[in-house]
Amino acid sequence: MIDVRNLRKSFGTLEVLKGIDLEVAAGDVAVLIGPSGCGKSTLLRCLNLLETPSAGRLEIAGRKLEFDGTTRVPERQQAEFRSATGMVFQNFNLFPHMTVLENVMSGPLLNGLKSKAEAKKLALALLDRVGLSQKTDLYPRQISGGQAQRVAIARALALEPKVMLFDEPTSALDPELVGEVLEVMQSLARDGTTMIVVTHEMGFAREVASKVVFMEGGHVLESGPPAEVLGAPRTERLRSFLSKVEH
Amino acid sequence: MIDVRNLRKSFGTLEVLKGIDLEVAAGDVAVLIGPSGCGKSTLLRCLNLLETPSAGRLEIAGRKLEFDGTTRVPERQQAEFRSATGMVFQNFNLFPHMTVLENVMSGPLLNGLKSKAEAKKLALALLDRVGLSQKTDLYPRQISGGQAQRVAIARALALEPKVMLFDEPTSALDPELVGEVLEVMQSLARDGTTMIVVTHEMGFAREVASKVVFMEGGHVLESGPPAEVLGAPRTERLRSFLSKVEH
Amino acid sequence: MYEFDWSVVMDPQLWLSAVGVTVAYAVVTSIAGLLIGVVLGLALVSRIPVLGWIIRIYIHVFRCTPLLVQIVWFFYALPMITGWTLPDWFAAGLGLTLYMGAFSAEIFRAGVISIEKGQWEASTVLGFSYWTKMRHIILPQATRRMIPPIVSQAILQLKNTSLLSVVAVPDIMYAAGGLTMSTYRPLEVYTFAALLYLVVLTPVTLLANRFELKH
Amino acid sequence: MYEFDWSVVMDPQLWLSAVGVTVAYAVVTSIAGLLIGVVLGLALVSRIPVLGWIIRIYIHVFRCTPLLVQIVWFFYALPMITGWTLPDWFAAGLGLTLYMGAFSAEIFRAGVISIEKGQWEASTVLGFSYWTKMRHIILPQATRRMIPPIVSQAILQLKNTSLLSVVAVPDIMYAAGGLTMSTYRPLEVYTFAALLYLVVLTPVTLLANRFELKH
Amino acid sequence: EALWDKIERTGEVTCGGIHSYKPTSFYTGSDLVYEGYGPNVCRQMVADLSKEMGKPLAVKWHETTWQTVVLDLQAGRIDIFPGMTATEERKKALDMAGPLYRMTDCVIAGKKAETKPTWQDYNTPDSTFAMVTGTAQTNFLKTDVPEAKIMTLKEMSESVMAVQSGRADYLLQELPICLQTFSTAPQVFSGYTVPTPPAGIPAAAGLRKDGDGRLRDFIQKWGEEKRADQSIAPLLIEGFKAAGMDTTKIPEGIEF
Ligand SMILES: Nc1ncnc2c1ncn2[C@@H]1O[C@H](COP(=O)(O)OP(=O)(O)OP(=O)(O)O)[C@@H](O)[C@H]1O
Ligand SMILES: Nc1ncnc2c1ncn2[C@@H]1O[C@H](COP(=O)(O)OP(=O)(O)OP(=O)(O)O)[C@@H](O)[C@H]1O
Ligand SMILES: [Mg+2]
Ligand SMILES: [Mg+2]
Repeated sequence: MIDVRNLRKSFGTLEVLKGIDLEVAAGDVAVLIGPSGCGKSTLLRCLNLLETPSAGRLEIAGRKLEFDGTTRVPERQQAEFRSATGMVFQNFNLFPHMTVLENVMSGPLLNGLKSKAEAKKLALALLDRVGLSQKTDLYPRQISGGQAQRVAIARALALEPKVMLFDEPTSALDPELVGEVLEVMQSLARDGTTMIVVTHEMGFAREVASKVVFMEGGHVLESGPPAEVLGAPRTERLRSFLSKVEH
Repeated sequence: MIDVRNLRKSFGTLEVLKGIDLEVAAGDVAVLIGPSGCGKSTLLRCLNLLETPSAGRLEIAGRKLEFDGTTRVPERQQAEFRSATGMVFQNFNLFPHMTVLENVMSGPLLNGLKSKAEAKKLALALLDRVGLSQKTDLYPRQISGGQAQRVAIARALALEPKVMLFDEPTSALDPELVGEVLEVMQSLARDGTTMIVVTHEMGFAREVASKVVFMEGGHVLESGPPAEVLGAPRTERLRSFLSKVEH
Repeated sequence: MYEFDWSVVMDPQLWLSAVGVTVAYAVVTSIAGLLIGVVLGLALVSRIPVLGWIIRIYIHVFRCTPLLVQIVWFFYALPMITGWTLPDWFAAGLGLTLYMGAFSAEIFRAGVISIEKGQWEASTVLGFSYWTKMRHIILPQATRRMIPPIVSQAILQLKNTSLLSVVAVPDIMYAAGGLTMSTYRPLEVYTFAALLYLVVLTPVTLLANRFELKH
Repeated sequence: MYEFDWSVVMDPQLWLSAVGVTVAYAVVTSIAGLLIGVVLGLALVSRIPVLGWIIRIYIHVFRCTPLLVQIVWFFYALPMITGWTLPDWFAAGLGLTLYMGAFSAEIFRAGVISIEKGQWEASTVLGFSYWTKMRHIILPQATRRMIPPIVSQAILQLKNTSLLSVVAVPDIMYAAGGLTMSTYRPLEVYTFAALLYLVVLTPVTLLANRFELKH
Repeated sequence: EALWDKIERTGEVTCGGIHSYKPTSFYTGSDLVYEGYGPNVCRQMVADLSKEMGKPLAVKWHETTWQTVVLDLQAGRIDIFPGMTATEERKKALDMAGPLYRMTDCVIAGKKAETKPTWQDYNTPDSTFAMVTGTAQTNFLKTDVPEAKIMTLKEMSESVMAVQSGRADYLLQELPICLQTFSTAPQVFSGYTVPTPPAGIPAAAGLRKDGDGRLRDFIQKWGEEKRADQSIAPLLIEGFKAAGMDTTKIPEGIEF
């Protein structure tokens, strides 16, 4: 489903990704962990072209792109490539001037993919799935963070992406609200959605991930099944990281 | 050391604290837990008069204040009462235009309590204690969140308060950086500093607290030694809260 | 000691029509200027290479030269150079309009770039085209933030309308000048004129303040 | 077709002194106005009850009436009413100063309240007195944010200096008026005057832009 | 296109009117639209031009201000404006035809100053004159009353305020303006005089430079004839009367 080869990304003279290789099969849940600044967000943003990689190859759901530092992908092709992925941000980024329902409808509707009635039907189904069928007419400021994040997930799902990308989806939430979002993500995983998740929730990684990837300084240091990577870290760096994160 | 009796606080018509009783003995570490919006921050802010309580009695380190809804404590008396407590905020609130050293010196110096040389000596000692003697000349934007929070702790300690108040001191930090701040707090506890800590770090509560206080809807629902409160919650509400926070 | 004689300003007919002219010019040139501002602001935000520079120069020139000279230019210089005479009312308003346009392009640009990066990214990720983003996501949010600076600018615009009196547009200051010459009571006349501006502008500012408080 | 004759503006002596007068008035009244703004802004922020209202009314009146009338008031009306004649240069600058004062009080207030609540609370908790907070914590941070709006206002102030020509202060527009009357070449003269404003203001705006970018 | 040809083609002449500047020019809105001696002179010129051309000509009015009348002429919004002072410098920018008439200068004194009989009496640093930018009287003061201080302002109303507020002592104006001013606002001034020896500046008509000059030459000749037989005087006096002035107040022996 996803195949990343030797992906590099520099900001000016700062090389943030130093040749990343990553494979994620359809239906897999890959959890990305690593210290702050190691490039997790940058990697995720490269996958949907929010950042243009400096070098390397990307393949997602059969669409391929190759980069050599001068590549400029035309707008249309970018949009097409992007349509394979849905992304959920740390800060939800709901549209504050739209209701919950309008937020979820916005993707299919504003892209002209569905009629208003169809988009509404789909949105209502998705909101039901994330447990928010009661909140459709509220505005983002009227709901809790956990609910907002679930709306953001529904909004991304409305475009029926092949892969869902999550960038620390629970780290802006009150601890009591984290559970409800993780639960929704777990149910997506059960339904076979391919996902890449950046998170510090080790419980989620252990229970849900089919693959854990540990990044450090722009490299992938370790990757494999959670039992292996988390249970028996091979590098000192990962051992110390895990001990810190789990206090 | 701290004695709170029947403390109430309303914002307009919204009563946030509905009669809080709380006793903390010298050298004790009290951990406040409870769902978002239950009034934890408000209680802490009442203790140093950032909010003026609507009713009740406060006693900290021998200084007493009584409130009846019309009480206006004169500026001078407020400052005096406040000098018994030091506070550390979630967002550090370091002064961005001062170096780390200047931040720590600011309390004694700007209040005219110490000469520049004395203030500097004290600040250097405190920075050493929180493990930052290498960072004295950096500005807040140049250090990590964990370091910033340790500076904030040193800054509060520079006024030699009787009680330290912490309002979610680690919740704005990257998970990897939480540990270093908790460690500093633990060392303060070992040295016998009286502290009240609002936190979601259950590990810290279990290991360091001498008392855990569970608040809900403006009331104290349960309080006692951590083993009792966390190990054998009496109310259904606390049980469900703990299960959510610990996923 | 000067003895005031306020009877000289008691000419409701004169003032009413002067206030009408002032307000009409202010409103029309503000709206027209805003439209120009929207277009130029959008062009600035979208970073079209050469056009961006031209617009920046336009904004700079109109912000940094006296409005009076701009008015004189459009009223007199344009027809002299091009031999192409605009209707008086239009030529008179053109300078004011372009002046407002320059300032509101800036306000507009600032409003758009003040929208959090997250909103742009969220809409990019949803695959919206540039214009869909602008129209449905960014502009609805930016507009609310632009209202206070736009109102301030419109207030200045109303006061600037007084410069039109040099090209014989019978606004409040023109009426005041005329009345001064026929009564030799400049103090009473100008003070009363200032009062009229105050009366017109006070409700506008109160409304604007209320708007600002909401945010 | 009109034939331009630019030789009429070739009077470096005249323009140099006019630019000097313009810049001097702009700088001095801007600085004096800023000082007033600081004091009033501080008073506004500290919410002194009656004073607050008086200051708000002052700001409102000076923002919502034409600067021209304000200048006329201090130059002509004050002596007529009080029989008490201020020195010419002082009376001429007073209106401009108070005008700048009104606008900068607002800018100042906005700058102070834009500082995060956390900074206020952190300094309260450290037991700082009101003035210690202001002087050592809030003002150093607020000042940096106030620079861009202050510069914009100073630019407007420089252009507004042109109104001083009504009280015979020999600024750029006054020089332009005189030269126009002796040569009957208003187009060349006013265009050249606009150019002078542009030349004076361009470096100022470039500097201001650079400052803004840093934030 | 030459002014002459344009007028012949359109059958219209645009005169400039000033809204409120009694008795020189003021708006009435009646059939005549503008009254005062300036409009009177313009109307008469058009009437005589019509005879010369042998076809009827209509007068059209365009409102202008002292600050922009030059621009209005140059931009072609006005064809003829009588009442400007010709200088060599100005003739480079506008065509000037005249002199058409001459107005004697007078001095109005503010409340705190007193009138004096001769120009020499005013020639001290204690006299401050409030003048309007670029008027010929200002030049007269500079050359003939060099000791006096001059405060130059943009408009007449500002000069009046300067005297009212005591920032200046005197106004130097054309006689009719003195009369008008004094009768409109007697409380402001202590009096007026025509200082000796009488001085005055001849007024010309301004026209756009059209590189042709037929119209200018016509007005030049028109002015010479009218002045020679003083048949210009009734046009001026009628203007004074229309402004409500008491023409008997005009001192004896004043020529135009
Ligand atoms: N637009 C940008 N311009 C310049 N540098 C950038 C940019 N975005 C990210 N960086 C830098 O790239 C590095 C990696 O950033 P990234 O956000 O990918 O880290 P991360 O692993 O997601 O960290 P965190 O856990 O803190 O979110 C950091 O040093 C960051 O400062
Ligand atoms: N200044 C204020 N004005 C009005 N309401 C306030 C104010 N401060 C707090 N509140 C309200 O008081 C209630 C308690 O707030 P408080 O911040 O004490 O909760 P908390 O327990 O600290 O929650 P959290 O875990 O989210 O920090 C909330 O409903 C909040 O909206
Ligand atoms: Mg990240
Ligand atoms: Mg809180």
